[in-house]
Amino acid sequence: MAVPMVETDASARCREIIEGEPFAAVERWKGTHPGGKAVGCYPVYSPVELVHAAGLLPVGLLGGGNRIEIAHADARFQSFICSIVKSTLELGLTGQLSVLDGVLFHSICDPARNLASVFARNFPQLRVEYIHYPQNLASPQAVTYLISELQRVRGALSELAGQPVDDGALRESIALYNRWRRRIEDLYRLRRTSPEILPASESYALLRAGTMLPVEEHLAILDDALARIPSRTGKRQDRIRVVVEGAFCEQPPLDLIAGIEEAGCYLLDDDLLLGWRWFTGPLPGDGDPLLALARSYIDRSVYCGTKHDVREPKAAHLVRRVRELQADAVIFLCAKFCEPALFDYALYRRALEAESIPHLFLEFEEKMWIFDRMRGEVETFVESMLFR
Amino acid sequence: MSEAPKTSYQGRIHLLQKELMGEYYDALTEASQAAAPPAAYMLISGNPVELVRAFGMLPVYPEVNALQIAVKKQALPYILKAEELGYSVDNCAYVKADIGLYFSGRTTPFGVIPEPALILCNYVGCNVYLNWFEHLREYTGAEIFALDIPFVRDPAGVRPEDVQYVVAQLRELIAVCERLTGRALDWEYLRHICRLSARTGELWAQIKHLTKHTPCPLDAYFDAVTLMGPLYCLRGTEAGLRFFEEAYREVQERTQLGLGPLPQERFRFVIEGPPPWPYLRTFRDQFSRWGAVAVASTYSTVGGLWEFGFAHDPERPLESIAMHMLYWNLTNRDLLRRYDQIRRYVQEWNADALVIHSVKSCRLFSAGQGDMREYFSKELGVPTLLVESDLEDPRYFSEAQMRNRIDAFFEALEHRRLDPAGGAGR
Amino acid sequence: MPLIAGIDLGSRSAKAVLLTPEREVVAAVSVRTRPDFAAVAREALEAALDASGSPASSVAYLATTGFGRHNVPFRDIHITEITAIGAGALHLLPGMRFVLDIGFQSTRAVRLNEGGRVAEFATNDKCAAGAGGFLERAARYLEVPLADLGRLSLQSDAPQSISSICAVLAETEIINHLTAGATVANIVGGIHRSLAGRALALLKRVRLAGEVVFVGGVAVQEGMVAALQQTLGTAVHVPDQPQFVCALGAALLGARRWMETVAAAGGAAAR
Amino acid sequence: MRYAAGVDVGSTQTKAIILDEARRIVGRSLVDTGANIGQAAERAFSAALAEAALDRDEVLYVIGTGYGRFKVTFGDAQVTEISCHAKGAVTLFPRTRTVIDMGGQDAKGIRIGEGGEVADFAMNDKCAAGTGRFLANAADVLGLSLDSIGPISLQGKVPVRLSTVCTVFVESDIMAYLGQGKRVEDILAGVHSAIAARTISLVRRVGLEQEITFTGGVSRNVGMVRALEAKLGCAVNVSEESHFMGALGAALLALERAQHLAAKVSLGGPNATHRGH
Repeated sequence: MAVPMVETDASARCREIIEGEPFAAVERWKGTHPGGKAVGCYPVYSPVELVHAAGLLPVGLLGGGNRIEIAHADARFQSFICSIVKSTLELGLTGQLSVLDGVLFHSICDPARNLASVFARNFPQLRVEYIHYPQNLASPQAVTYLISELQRVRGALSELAGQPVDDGALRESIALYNRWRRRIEDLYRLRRTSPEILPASESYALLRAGTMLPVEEHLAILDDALARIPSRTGKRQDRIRVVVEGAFCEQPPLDLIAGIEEAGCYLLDDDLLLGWRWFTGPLPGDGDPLLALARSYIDRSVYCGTKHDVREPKAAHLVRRVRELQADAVIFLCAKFCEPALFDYALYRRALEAESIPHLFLEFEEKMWIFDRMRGEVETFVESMLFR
Repeated sequence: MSEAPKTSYQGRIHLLQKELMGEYYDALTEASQAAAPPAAYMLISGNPVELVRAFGMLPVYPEVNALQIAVKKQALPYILKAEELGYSVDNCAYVKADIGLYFSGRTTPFGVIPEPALILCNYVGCNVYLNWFEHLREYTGAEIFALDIPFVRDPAGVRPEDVQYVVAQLRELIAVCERLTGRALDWEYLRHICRLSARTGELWAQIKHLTKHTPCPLDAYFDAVTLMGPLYCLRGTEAGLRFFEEAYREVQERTQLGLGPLPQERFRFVIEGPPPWPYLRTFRDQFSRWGAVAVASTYSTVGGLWEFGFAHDPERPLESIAMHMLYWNLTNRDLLRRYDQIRRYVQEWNADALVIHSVKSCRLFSAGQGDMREYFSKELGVPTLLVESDLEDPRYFSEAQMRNRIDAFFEALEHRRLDPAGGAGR
Repeated sequence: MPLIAGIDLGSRSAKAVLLTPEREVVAAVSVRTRPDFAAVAREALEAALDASGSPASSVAYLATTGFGRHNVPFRDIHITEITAIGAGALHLLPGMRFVLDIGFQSTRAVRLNEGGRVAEFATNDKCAAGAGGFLERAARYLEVPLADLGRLSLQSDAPQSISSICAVLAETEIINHLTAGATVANIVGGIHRSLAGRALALLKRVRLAGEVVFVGGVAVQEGMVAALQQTLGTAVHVPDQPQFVCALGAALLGARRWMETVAAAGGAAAR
Repeated sequence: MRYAAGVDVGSTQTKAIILDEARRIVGRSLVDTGANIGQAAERAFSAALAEAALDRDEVLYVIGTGYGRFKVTFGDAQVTEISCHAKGAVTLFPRTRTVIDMGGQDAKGIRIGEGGEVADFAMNDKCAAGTGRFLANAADVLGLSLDSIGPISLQGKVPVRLSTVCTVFVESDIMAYLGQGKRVEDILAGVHSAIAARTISLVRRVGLEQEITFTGGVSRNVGMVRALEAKLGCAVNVSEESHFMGALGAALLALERAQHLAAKVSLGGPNATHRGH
C-alpha cells in the first residue's frame, strides 16, 4: 500500500473471501442453511432483490480470476472471446459450480448470450435463466414489458426455491438492499474525500466480498469497516485524481487496481461490480414492488456499456461525473475483447477530447499475473500530467 | 500442380442480381443528392422493411454496404480509418468499415450512401447493433428509434408479452414515420407490400428445399448469397418478387436437368457462419477443388427463416412483422435452436459434413462455436471442420492456413469413403 | 569531473550514456541483456567508464530507464522509457513535437509539448509485428543479415503486403510469399511498408501533425526510414546513434535532477 | 525393385525420406528451407537419392507435404501434413489413437480411427499461442539455444505462472519475471507447462484416447515431453524419427499410391483425379 495502514478485520476478512477458494463462503452458508439454494448472478445486473425474497442466496458469478488454468473452455470459445466467458465455463466444466443451483444471465453482449446456451446444454442440473432487459427505454411500453419479464423471473425463482415470492417479502428485500447500497455509496464517498486512508483496492475488496455473502452479513461488515476506517491517518500524496471506466463486467485482479494506485493515482470512482450498485437512489418501499424495480431500472439506474438509453448519451454522463468529482483524468480499464467497453471507448474518447480531459486506455485480463507493462504506462501518464 | 475445377454456374440470376443491385445503389445515390426520399438505416436480421416501404422511405443497410466494400477488396482503408478514431482491432469490422465509410464522404465504388432521416435500430439478437446505431446517431445527429426485440429465451418460444411489446413499439414507429414523412400510413398499401414479401419468401423457401436434391442445383452458400441481396434490398417490391420468380424457375430447371454448380458433386456439406467476403472466391475454390458443395447454410437465414414455415400475413401486418423479427430469423434465436436447425440440415439435406466458418467480427455467430463443434463431432458423429477468418477484415484471412485445414479435412473424408473399416465418426 | 549516467535496460540490450554536467556525451555503449539486470547495468556502466577513461567514482548521478529500470539498486532515480525518449529526442532535435521509437519488442509514438514534456503517447499494445523483433526473425527466414535489411528493401520494386495482426501469422505470410516466389527484396520492402503503416496508425493516435524524430534500434535501417517518409508524407529525422536516445534522455533528466537537488545539497555523496 | 519418397517442406527445415517396397528407409535428408523453397525441396530430394544411391527414375512416386508442398514440383501429389503425420505415427506406433503434433507455426491434435485413418483433427486457431514459435521466442529472450531450454526447464522447482500464452507478449512476461529475480529454470518450467496446458486443451477437442504419439519438431524437446506427460498423466510415444514424421508419412502414402497404381486402382483426390489436365 502507498500509505502504511493497519488493515481492519473487516477488510482482512473480505480479502480472504475473495482470494480464498472460490465459493467457500457459499459452501459455509449452505452448511448453516440446510436445503438452502444459491443462484449465480453473471454480470452485469441481476435483480438480487427477487433472488433474496425467494429465500435464495444471490452469488456473484464473476469468472475465475487469475488462479484458474483454462484447460477445457477454450475448446468451446475461441481465442478472440473475453476471459470471463471462458473462465466461468471452465469453472462449470471442472465441477466448481456444483454449489450453485441456478444461474441468471442477461443480454449484455453476444458471447454472454451464447454462454447461457452452452451452460444450458452442458449443465442440465443448473436452472439457467436468461433475462431480456428492455433496450428501448424511451418507449412507454418498456415498463409494462419489464414488469412481465420480472414476473417471469419471479416465477422461475419461486419454482427453484419451492415457495412463492410474495410482495411483502419482496418489499422487505428491497428495503434491505436499499440500506446495503447506501452503505456502499458511503464507502465510495469516503474513498473520494479521503483516498489517502481508503485505497481503491481495499474498498473494492470490501465491495467484492458482498457478492459472496448474505446481504445481512455483509451489511455488518460494511458497518464495521465504515466505523473504523475514518479514524485512520495517512499523508495525502501528490497524485493525479482519476475516474476508472470500462471494467463493469470482467473484473481486474486486485493487484492491478493496487498497482494503478501505486503508480501515482487516486481512483475517485470506478465502474467495478457496477451491477451490484445499479440504482442511483433508493427503490420506493411501498406500492407494487415489481413496478418499483422496473421503474427504477428504466429511470433511476446507472449508465453502463450494456444498457443503451437513447434519451441520454453515455459520454455526457461520463463527462459530468469527471466534472462533479473534479477528477484530473479518466483511465479506461477495458477487459481484452470486451466489445461493449471497446465500442464505448470510441465515443467516450471523442467526448473527453472535446472537453480536453486527459485519458489513458489500458486493456486487462482477469487472468493477468504481472502488470509491469501497464504500470509503466500509468507511470508515464502520471509523469506527463504532473509535469506538463 | 494440376488446375482444379472451379464453379461452372453463372446463371441468369447472377446477371439479373448485378443489374438489380446496381439499380438499388443508383437509387441510393440519387437519394443522397436529392435528399429524398428519406433514407432509413436498418439492420439485416429480421426487420420491418415492409413498414418502412409503406411510407415510401428508402431502406439502407450498413451491413450490405460494408460487405459490398469487402467483396471489392476495399475494406481495409475504411477499417483503419475507424481504428484511428479509437475503435479497437477487436471490434466488429462491419461496424468499422461502415463508420470509416461515413467519415470518408459515404462514397463507395458502387454508389453514394444517403444521410439517414431515421436510424432504425432493429435490435434482433446482435448486441453490436445497439452500439453501431448508437454511434451512427452520435455522428449523424439523425433521429433514432431503438426497436427492442426480446430475445427468444423461453424454451417454449416467443411469449405473448413479447409480441404485444413489439407491436406496441411498431405503432410508436408508425407515428415517428408519419411525422418524418408527413404522410399517414396507408394500411392497404402495407398489406400489399406484405403480400409481395409473403410470395417472395415462399419462392425463396422453395429454392432452399430444392437444394435437397442430388446433385444440389445451386450452392446454398456461395450462390445463395447472390440471392440474398435482392431478398433484403428489394423485399416487398414488384422487382424483388419478379427476381425470385425468375430465380425459382432457373433453379428448378437446373434441378430437373440434374445440373449442379460443379461438374461433379463429390461431397455435400452444411456450412455455418458468414463468408469471408474479401476472399469469397478463394474460399469457394478451396471447396470446389474437392467437388464439395454447400447444400444448406445458416448464414442464408439471418434475415429470415422462411424455409421453416414463415410468411408475412397481409391480414395481420404488424403481428407478422413482429413475429418475423422475434422468431422467424436465425439471429434472435438462442444457440441451441441453431444446433437444431443445423441438425435438420445435415439430416434432411443429406450432408456428409459440417463446416463451421468462425468469423472474429461476429460474436453472435462465432462465440461458442467450439461447443457446437463438440456437439456435432462427438455427440452426433458428424465430421466437423472449424476454420477461422473474418467476414470483413482481410488481415484475418490466411490462405495457406485455410487451405491446409480444408485439404486435410477432405483427405480424411475421402479416406473414410475408400476404407469403410475406418468408418469411425460417421 | 562528475559524470551523469543514463542506463536503458531493454529486452535485448542495455545501453549506457555518460554526460558531463554540461550535457556533453563522453561515452555511449551497448551490452547484451542477461537475466540479472543489476549485473548488466553495472557491466554497461563500467564499459562506458572505460570508454571515457574515467573512474567509477566520477559517476555523480545514475538514472535508469527501460524494462529493468526498477532492478538497479544503485540507481538514483528511475524514469519510464517514454519520458526519457521525449527528453533525448528533443535535446538532439530541438523544436520537434513527434517522436517515433521502434525498439526490439515495442513501438511507441509520443507527442511532446513546448516544454518537451510528454503530452500524449501510444504504444503497440496489440501487435509486435510492428516492432524490431519481428524484423530480426524475418531476416532469419530470409537468410539475410539484419544489417542488410535496410539496403535490401530500397531495391524492392513490388513490395509484398504483410497485413496479419499477429506477428506469428505475419511470419507465416512471409513464408507464403516465399512459396509464391516473391523476391527477398520485395518481401523486406513489404515488411518495412507494413511497419511504417503500423507506425502511422500509432502516430495518428497522438494526432500527428508535423515532422517526426525516429529513434530506437530499427531507425538505423535506411529502408525503414524511406518507407516511413513515404507513408507519413512528412520529414523523418534520425539522430546519430538513434538506439541511444532513450539512455541519453535518462541521463539528461538525471543531470537536471542532479543540478536541482544533489548539487544544491552540496554534491553527491561518495559512491 | 520399387521405391517411393516423401518430401516435407517446412517453414524452417525440409526433409526427404525414400522407402523401398518393404517400407525400409533407404535414404533420408534434412536441409534448411531458406528463401528458395523450390530449391530446398530439390536439394533435399537429391540428397536423399544420393544417400540411397538411386536414380530419380527408380523412385516411382513422390508426395510433397508441409507448407511448401506445392513447391515440390517434381512430385506426383501433395498431401497435407495432417494426413502424413497420422500415417507416420500409426506406422511407427500401431496402437496410436491420438497424435499431438507441435511444429513451428501450428499445433495439431489428430484422432486416429480404427482403420488408422484420420477420424478428426483440430489445429490452433488464428491465435498462434502454443506453437513451437512460442518456445523459440522464450529461448530468444533468455539468450538460450532452442535445444537447451527443454533440459533446463526440468530443473525448475517452482514454475512461474504466465499471464499470457501469446507468443508475442510472452517476452514481456519473461522480462518481468527476470526483473522480479525469478530463476531461469523456473521461468522455463512455467513456459513449458503453459504450452503443455494450451496444447492439451487443443487436443482435447478431438479426444485424448491412448496411446498418444507426440510428433513434430517440438517433440525433440524433452521438457515439453515431460510437461505433456505430467498433465496427461500417461506416457506419450516419441520416436527418433519424430521430426521426420511428415516426410515418412508422405513416403508411406506414396508407396501405397505406387502399389495402388500398379494394381490399377484409382484413388481420387483432387491431385490424383486431375493429374494430366
